[in-house]
Amino acid sequence: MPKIEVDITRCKGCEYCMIACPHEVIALSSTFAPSGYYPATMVKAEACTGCKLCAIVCPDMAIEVWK
Amino acid sequence: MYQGVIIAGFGGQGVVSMGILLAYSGMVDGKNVTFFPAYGAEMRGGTANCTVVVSSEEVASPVVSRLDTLVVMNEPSLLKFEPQVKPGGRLIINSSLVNAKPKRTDIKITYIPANEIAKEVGSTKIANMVMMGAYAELTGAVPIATIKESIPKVYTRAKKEIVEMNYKAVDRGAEAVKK
Amino acid sequence: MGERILMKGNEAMAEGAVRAGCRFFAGYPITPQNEVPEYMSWRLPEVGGFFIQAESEVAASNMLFGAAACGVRVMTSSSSPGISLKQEGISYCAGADLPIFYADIVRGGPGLGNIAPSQGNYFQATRGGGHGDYQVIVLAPNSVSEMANFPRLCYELAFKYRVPAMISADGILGQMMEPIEFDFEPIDPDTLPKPDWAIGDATGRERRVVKSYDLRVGAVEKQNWERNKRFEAIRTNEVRYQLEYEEGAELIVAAYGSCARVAKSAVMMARSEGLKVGIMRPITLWPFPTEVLNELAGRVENILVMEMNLGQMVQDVKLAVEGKARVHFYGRPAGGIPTSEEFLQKIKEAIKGGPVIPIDPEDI
Amino acid sequence: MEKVFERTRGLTEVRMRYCPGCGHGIAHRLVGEVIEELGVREKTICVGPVGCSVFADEYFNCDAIQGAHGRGPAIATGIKRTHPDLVVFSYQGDGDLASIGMAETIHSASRGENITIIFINNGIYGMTGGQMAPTTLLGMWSTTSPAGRKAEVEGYPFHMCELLSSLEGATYLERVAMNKAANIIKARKAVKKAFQTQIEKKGFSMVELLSPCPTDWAMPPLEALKFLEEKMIPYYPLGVYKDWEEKVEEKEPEKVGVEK
Repeated sequence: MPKIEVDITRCKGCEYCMIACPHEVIALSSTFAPSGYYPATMVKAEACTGCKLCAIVCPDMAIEVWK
Repeated sequence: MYQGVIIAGFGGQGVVSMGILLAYSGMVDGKNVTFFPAYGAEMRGGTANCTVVVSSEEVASPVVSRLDTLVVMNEPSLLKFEPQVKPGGRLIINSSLVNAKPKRTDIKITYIPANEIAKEVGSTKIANMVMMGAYAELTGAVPIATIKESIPKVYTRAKKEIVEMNYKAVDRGAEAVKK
Repeated sequence: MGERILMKGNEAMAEGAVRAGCRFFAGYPITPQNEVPEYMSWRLPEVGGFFIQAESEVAASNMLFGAAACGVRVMTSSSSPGISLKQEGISYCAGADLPIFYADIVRGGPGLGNIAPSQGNYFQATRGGGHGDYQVIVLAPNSVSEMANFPRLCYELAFKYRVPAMISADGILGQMMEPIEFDFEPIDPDTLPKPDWAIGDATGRERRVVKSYDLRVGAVEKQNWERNKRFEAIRTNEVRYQLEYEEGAELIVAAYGSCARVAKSAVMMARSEGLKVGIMRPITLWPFPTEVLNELAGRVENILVMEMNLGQMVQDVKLAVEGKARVHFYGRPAGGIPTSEEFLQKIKEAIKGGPVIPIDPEDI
Repeated sequence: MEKVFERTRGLTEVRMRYCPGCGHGIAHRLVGEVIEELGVREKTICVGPVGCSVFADEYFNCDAIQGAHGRGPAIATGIKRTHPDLVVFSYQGDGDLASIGMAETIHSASRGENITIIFINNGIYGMTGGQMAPTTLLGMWSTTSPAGRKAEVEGYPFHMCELLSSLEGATYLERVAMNKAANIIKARKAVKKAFQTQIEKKGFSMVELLSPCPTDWAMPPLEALKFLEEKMIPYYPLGVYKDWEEKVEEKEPEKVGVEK
């Protein structure tokens, strides 16, 4: 099943990936990362198609995609 | 042997190239030499001059304030530099273009109608070579033969017939001041 | 080597740089140094080098920065106002520990001033010149031969210590012609070892970064201390000067560059009149020949500094002398070319203990 | 399962210190991916600017030099002239490229210097804290145009692609935006084309990337994307402004004068 991995040490919670995702797979976590940001996280993992759009818009190279 | 010389005239009279030829000839003759031109804005103001030192000793200052010899190619140069000739020094005047008379009585003065002589040789452009010959003959600073030897080396782009004409002009300049 | 050739100072320096391995020149026209870029524009392509006339002095010095970072032997030249503009790139090179060679054919200032010979940039040269805590090795030739041969020394020292090195001359030295001989064989830079700090093709090695900037706490201070060690080594090892007629001298004249030529004539005239005068010519303005002056000051009562400025090197002389001798000054700023007769008069005033009377501006 | 998107080797492992939502990170990734894809990473030199991306030398995984404000093209010239086989790119912001470095930019373009410029246009001075840039929009607030930029006071913004397109030496110029995935994919193609222009020795190439600056625009990242789309793109039209591959169509000469 396709999935994304978010490196929470890189993610700064800008939400670009959230609006780039066509299937609302991503939301911000409700817990802080050590950096102090709320990192992106998969909330509807089953909807992920591995389309990479989230990674393409990510300014911090925090997302890697598996398919 | 030490000769501190200023050569002065209009831009285009070959004042600077005469200075370089003198310095080059001095070098070929085994002397120490310096050549220092007035440069830049002055060059565009219509007057040109350069200072040449030829010496058998080391040349310290390339700037000479008390001249052994002054070569003037035009009138403004006479007015400007005449006071700098040292007592007993020499003043060589291109009488073709200088009407004013020098005021000094404590120096040796020679008049050469350089433009007329040059015209006879073939071109008024080589009046500087006439002066060169006269200077060499009068001061003995460099042998005439060395000057001739140096001409094609300094004016590397000059055609053979021009070089020949320069030789002639140097000779005529020397003859004109022979006693 | 061997053959004596008659060359103009600016051209001799350019040829000397090419023979010393210079392969990149970026410049911008300004009198009285135009012969340098003109010469380089045809000479560098002959040896596979690159000449570029930049859009400004600022750009030229930054082009130099780029090429120097690759380990190339680079050069630029300019005159006073142009050197001020080039200080940006020079300071970056100093901050990135890059060896560069440049020449200031000093003209009268401040501002646009005039194009006459001057030594008004002594402070600028010997105090680094740009912003920040750095030094530049400053060589002051006094002949066309030295103009021709000092570029090699500049490259040697600049690469050895990874600091900028410069020639400080003026319009007399730039424009005058003298017979010269090169005292070294031409250097092919391709045969020199490639520096281990140069950027370029990174195949098979760790990547390298050339920079002058570091925001980590203490990083730039540490780098400054490291650089200072090299400055200390230069002060210890690279002082150059020429001392003549010092035996039994009662007065020492200190002068550099073209001014030292005029001063030497005056000293020779003084000696022929029986005055016991010697002359000390700093060849490196930085590092300054402090020790020799200090030692001389213990032997003579009077030191006369002659400069073509309002009194700049005289400050270094006073620091060196530490009060052991009376230091006099005579100068002509912004294109006032002193004569040897004028200097002789000042020698006579100084040898009696002074005062040395400055020129009356009405007499200029 | 295989990894279909991973961090490029064109960038180092260093975590970037840009603000949340800053466009520099995206631009860095595009350049990193392109030099890796083209197989030139070890022959590439990054000329770093002054501005927020002053630390570019830490992020790009290639040799780098960090230079003075605005002088990137001059530094790149010095490197490229002496080492024509290296790939040299100057990474610059709008203050760097279009203000203090305008002369260097225009002259390197006019010389047809075979270098690539990655030009980040976010209409603001970022590192110094939000002062007016040469590309700040009319009416836009900045700390040094507190009443909003007025043409009669601060002058008009520069359109760099349009300006440089008049120069014969500039061979590839494109303006792209980093506001959404589709545009970022186009931006990547533009960056690649720019590097190819250099590798094929075609001359001066520049990609202008319109980029969000949420911090100095004083808005949350998603609003910044909206601002970019609604305010910046209309003022700075996207597209190719110069392309050496595009053949100029030979038009029938227009009839002029009077037929008798």
